[in-house]
Amino acid sequence: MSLDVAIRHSFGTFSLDIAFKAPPGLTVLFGRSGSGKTTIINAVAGLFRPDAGRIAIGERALFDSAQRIWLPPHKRRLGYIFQDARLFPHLTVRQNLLYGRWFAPKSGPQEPLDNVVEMLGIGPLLTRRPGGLSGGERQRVAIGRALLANPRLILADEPLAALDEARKAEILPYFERLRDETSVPILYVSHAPAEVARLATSVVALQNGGVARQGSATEVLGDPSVTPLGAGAAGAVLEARVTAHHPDGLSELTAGDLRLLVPHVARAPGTPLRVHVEAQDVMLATRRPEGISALNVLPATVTALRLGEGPGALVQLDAGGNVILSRVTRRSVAALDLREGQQLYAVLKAVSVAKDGIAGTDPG
Amino acid sequence: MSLDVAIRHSFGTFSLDIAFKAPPGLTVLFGRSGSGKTTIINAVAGLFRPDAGRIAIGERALFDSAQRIWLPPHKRRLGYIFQDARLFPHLTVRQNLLYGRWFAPKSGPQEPLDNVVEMLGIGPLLTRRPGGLSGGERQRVAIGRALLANPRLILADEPLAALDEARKAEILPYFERLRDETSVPILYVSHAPAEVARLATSVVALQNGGVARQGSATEVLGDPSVTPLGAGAAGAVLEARVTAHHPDGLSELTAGDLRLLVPHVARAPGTPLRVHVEAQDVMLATRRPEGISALNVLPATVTALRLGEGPGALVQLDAGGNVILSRVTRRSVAALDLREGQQLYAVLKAVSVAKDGIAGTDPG
Amino acid sequence: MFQLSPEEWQAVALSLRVALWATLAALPPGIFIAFALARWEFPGKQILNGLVHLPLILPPVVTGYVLLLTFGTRGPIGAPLKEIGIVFAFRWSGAALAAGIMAFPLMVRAIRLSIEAVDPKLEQAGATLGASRLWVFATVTLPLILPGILAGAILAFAKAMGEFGATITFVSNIPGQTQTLPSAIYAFLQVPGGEASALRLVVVSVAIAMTALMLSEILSRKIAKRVAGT
Amino acid sequence: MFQLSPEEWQAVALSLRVALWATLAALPPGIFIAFALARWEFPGKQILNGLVHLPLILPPVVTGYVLLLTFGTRGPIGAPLKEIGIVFAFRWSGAALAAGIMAFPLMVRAIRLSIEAVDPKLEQAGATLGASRLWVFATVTLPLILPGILAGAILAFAKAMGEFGATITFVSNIPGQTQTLPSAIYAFLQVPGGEASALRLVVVSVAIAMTALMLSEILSRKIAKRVAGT
Amino acid sequence: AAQADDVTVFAAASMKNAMDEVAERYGEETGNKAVISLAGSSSLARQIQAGAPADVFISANVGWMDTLEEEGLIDAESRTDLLGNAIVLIAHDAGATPVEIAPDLPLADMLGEDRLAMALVDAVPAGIYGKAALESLGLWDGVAPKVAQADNVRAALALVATGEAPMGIVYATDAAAEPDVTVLGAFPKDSHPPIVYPAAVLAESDTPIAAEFLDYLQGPVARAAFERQGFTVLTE
Ligand SMILES: Nc1ncnc2c1ncn2[C@@H]1O[C@H](COP(=O)(O)OP(=O)(O)OP(=O)(O)O)[C@@H](O)[C@H]1O
Ligand SMILES: Nc1ncnc2c1ncn2[C@@H]1O[C@H](COP(=O)(O)OP(=O)(O)OP(=O)(O)O)[C@@H](O)[C@H]1O
Ligand SMILES: [Mg+2]
Ligand SMILES: [Mg+2]
Repeated sequence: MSLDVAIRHSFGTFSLDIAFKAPPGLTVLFGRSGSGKTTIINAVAGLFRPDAGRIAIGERALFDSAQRIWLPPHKRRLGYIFQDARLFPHLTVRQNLLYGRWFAPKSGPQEPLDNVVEMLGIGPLLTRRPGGLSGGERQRVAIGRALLANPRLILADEPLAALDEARKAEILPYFERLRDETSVPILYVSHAPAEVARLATSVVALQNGGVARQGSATEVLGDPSVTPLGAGAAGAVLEARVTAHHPDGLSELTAGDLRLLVPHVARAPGTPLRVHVEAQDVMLATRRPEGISALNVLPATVTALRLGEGPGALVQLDAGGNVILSRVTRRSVAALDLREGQQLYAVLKAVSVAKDGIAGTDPG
Repeated sequence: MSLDVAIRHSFGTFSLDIAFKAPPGLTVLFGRSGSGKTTIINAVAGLFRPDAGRIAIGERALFDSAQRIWLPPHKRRLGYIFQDARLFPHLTVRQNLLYGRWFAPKSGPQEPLDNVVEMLGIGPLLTRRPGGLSGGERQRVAIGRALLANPRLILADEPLAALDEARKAEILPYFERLRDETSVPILYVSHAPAEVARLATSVVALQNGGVARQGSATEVLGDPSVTPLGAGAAGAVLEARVTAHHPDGLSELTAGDLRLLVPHVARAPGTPLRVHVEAQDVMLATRRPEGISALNVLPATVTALRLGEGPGALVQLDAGGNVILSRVTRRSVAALDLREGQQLYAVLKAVSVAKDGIAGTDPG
Repeated sequence: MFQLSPEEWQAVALSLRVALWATLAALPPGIFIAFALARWEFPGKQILNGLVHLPLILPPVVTGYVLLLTFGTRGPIGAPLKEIGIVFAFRWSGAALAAGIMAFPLMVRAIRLSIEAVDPKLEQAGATLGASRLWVFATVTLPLILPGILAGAILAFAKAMGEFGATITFVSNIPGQTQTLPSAIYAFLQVPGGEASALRLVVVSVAIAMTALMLSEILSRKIAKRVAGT
Repeated sequence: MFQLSPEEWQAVALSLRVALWATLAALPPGIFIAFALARWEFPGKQILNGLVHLPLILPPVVTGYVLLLTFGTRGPIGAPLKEIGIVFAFRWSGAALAAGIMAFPLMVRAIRLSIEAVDPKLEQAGATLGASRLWVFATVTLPLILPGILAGAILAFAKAMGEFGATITFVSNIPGQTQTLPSAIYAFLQVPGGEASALRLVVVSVAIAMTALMLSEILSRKIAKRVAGT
Repeated sequence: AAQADDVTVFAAASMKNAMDEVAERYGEETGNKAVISLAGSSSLARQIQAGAPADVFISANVGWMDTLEEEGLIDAESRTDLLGNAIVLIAHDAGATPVEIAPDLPLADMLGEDRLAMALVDAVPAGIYGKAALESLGLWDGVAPKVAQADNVRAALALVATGEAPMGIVYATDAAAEPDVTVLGAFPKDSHPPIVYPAAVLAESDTPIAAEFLDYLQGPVARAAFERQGFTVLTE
């Protein structure tokens, strides 16, 4: 189900005027601090009523100022993970987690409590009250509470910001599963390029209360002309598929005509996968290098070349039908005499691809 | 001034028993969610009184259970950036920022309000009250409030967690300056490898209420046997110095006998710099590769080789007197027949070094 | 000195009954009105607020007199109520009514203050999880204002134990039926030599109220501890 | 109907003065005791708490009598105070004292509830920034409990406007000096046919209290809005 | 009354001691029960106006009984002036010398800067009688600004007993029982309207023992009890 959002509102000096359509799957909202992300999420949740606009899931309008429709929050079947956890201080962690259950229809699939508790590592906290929890513990309970409410729309406002890398790595796959295996639309705020690349079906970049750019993750991250996540985050997203697992712990993926080796991926052969290849991890070589540790040496053609204002340049390549980006210095552009149409090799380390770009990767 | 912390405390099921010495500069506390970071910081701040132990800055004891010393928080001259911002809701942003000034001694250097406001980008918020601020705005005001209190000890509990990358890039240099130019000890909690690598003078890794490892940033991040930040974060920290700026926007650094090219660094020649080289960004080649975009091809010798349990391996190299780490696959170890003592080349892209590893880098 | 006469025991028992019922009966409307005043905007809100405070402002005799006129068996409210078998005039229930009304402003203020202190963000969180307004109130607001309700109830109880002017004016001072401790104390003070007897009753009355106060403090501390979380 | 006699005007003016002073004078100790009860643990805390509630529990006459015995010119507190020129007996100041004491429990409860609602984490933040306990109180706690202080003050004011029993027992009823509105109303109600005159004064009294109530609501809303932040 | 053999008596609070004793003796002698509700005369009268379930009313205030009679709320036949009382001038000072209360009494000078304690002079019977007496003696104008009016005569007595006011005007019954005051003198009987406590059966009373109890109040047992409290019994 897709989510349609078009709202206008003004708070004194700040005014919001945005419209976007979130396709089924996970839509990442990003933008700098104060750009209006939480405000949008609150409007979708019904916690805040914009001056004008329309918000709808599929055909069902949650809010429509023209038709005077306003569905109160409790009828929206939400799972909202707040930026500030907002746990109920008088309930135990377990009661907090099960709070939404009291109100959710009893029919339909229910995520078992134990699964969620285990994924979040909050088993030992169940009988405690939120008062003494650490920041990250709070955040995890808040995630659990939202997920266990059997929501038909998930709103996640920087859900992983307070967590350590290892914990993030445990929770991210869960969001991937939600995205891939359920039809629940997810609106997800994040500042972390790794999360965006890994999770986003679609990306909405906000700036000063307006939509600066919107598109699929591949488009937004792969467009050398926008670097909404900062120059460091430009990269390509490849739609790949697991083809084989090698005995030495490597997995083989295919994306178009391309064959990629990456550290073991815990998915069955045939599973489709998204692979985020950051532009800065891609080295270019005019002849096939030999005796090097990088396992992926991909024949490619330069399709676009964009010199930045600083010392860098972004090179867009076609490799076996995939768009790949490479970030190099201007000096290398000159040294290698890079031109559009040029045939060369893109060199990519297996471990770089695995860094955070693949679901289910075993951090070796 | 150095900070000595040794405390023991138990909360029901969780018990804390740690001792470490934070040398002058910035000490990063890290550890998984719930490992006791905030508890330690609170004890240093005097917000929480451990069962037993001693906390001292230089020779001055803040707390000593044996000698029954207990300095109340307001006498500790702190700048505490709380994990939850804790702004005063009844004061405007400006009043919040200046709150500590009322109580700080009027003598001594005072950071001008305007500098901090500009760095944090909170100028337009000054007359507002915290009620309507966004999560990141709150966090920034909280940072400003702590810094403006003229503290003699800074405690920062995940200060940048809620901020976007661009904003982080603006604030990080400020902490570097505090670390390098003042004698104020800083205790800094972070989960982000980039922050740790860039800021830490010393690192204390916590696990379940105990110190798992402690050492200088170079030691902890450079030790292939510990990967407390996750395998992806292993890397070397080079103590370099700016030697030249090239007209094409590249800067040249020297670290030992090594010469490194990186995108422009806004520091005068001669300035010492810390460079974080992540293991996964270092490619190995048995012969000098030619016609490649990577600008840094460094002759190196394998000094240690550690095969992980997964498909990866960590290779420790000596390059011109520097320790460098490289993460490669086992398959490459076999293909290149890597052995200790082997001479080879470490290949490093200029843009990879710049990613987040250098102070004052202009994100090209 | 602490020999109480059977009549005095009656007065003790009656005062307890009156104060308890006054408190219990005032709680539901008290909570409701406190909530309305704290969270809703509606026309006539200021008037409601004024009405609630009225018994505080008026001399108790006036309140008692107004009660007598309206809830008396011939009054505009008392008469129809009598038809359906509810009589307040000159019954202990009337004493409870008077005490409840006198205590009402205190209770409402205390509860209102605690409702205003509840972070609406928590209530919003409840709503996003599917709880309707009523459920949010029952599962989030109510548990969080328990200390305030307790404070309101104990204030009301203490006030009801001490209430005298309105009660004696409304339901008179009939031993065994409407003679509460304060009325009995009053009667003793009206005659020579009654001071010692009055003092005994004062001590009993204070002892009861102090016990209630102490219990409420303990309970309230328990609730606060739970919410602080351990 | 609204022609008030000069004496009645005096009573109006006096009631206002008494209620205002009672409220103002009760505020500092009220805030202090509320803070002590909310945040400190000390021996005798329960006793202090009980003492504060005492005027609520005791029949007002008893409170008035106790005041007479202690603050009278020959009482253990009144006598030394007289030496230094402070006399309460038969003075408007005595009426204010009685009204203040009767209103004290209401005020303390309201303020205590708001103190308990202040997040100690904010106070901790103040302490880390160098503010001593007293400064934290003045710059963090106090501004945050303003609505509670206001609520406490308005409750006290209303109570003081309506207080009668303790006042008349302590300072009696001297027109122009200690005759407050409630005393005047009471006097009218004692004689047959005095209801109309009493009603006039009741209306005046209610009008004053309602005005105060309304002002406090407006003020309190303003404070709340500032804190909510815009 | 709630039961056939119960009689509910609304009596002025100042009669408590005597009424308690009478009711007890009445109960012992007849097996019936007299329930005594004690409050201010004005409260009781208003309650009777509002339909209180009382059988007998004894007022300390003639005015209220008159009002009830005009409204037909009492059985006028049964009305009788039960008790009489006197008002006296009292002083706190134990050694004070008695005075004769006459028009030449320098009451204002005796008070000096201090107060004369009385019950409310326009509202409470003892105050009303006292004011009338002072007026008829020509003393009122001199002392009026010095009068401290209490809400009832017992409170006025307390003001003198504690010494807060050096002098006061109260009932003889109250003065007699208070050790901390000295009676300076009684007001002449003719200086004020007669002080009487009228009693009557209420019109709505449906119990025959109401009249019986009213009779009992005029009998020897009651007389002894009333006299012991210092009242004058007006009935034969
Ligand atoms: N009052 C308390 N009672 C019981 N356990 C407590 C209490 N306070 C803290 N803890 C526990 O102590 C542990 C350490 O908490 P702390 O806040 O120091 O963690 P942290 O390292 O800061 O974690 P995070 O990264 O999630 O903020 C947590 O497991 C927490 O639940
Ligand atoms: N009630 C209000 N009055 C005035 N301005 C407001 C109000 N609420 C929000 N704003 C402003 O609207 C802007 C958007 O806020 P919002 O919380 O949506 O930001 P955000 O994108 O979530 O930022 P962050 O990443 O920091 O959480 C902010 O600048 C904020 O200050
Ligand atoms: Mg936000
Ligand atoms: Mg923490």
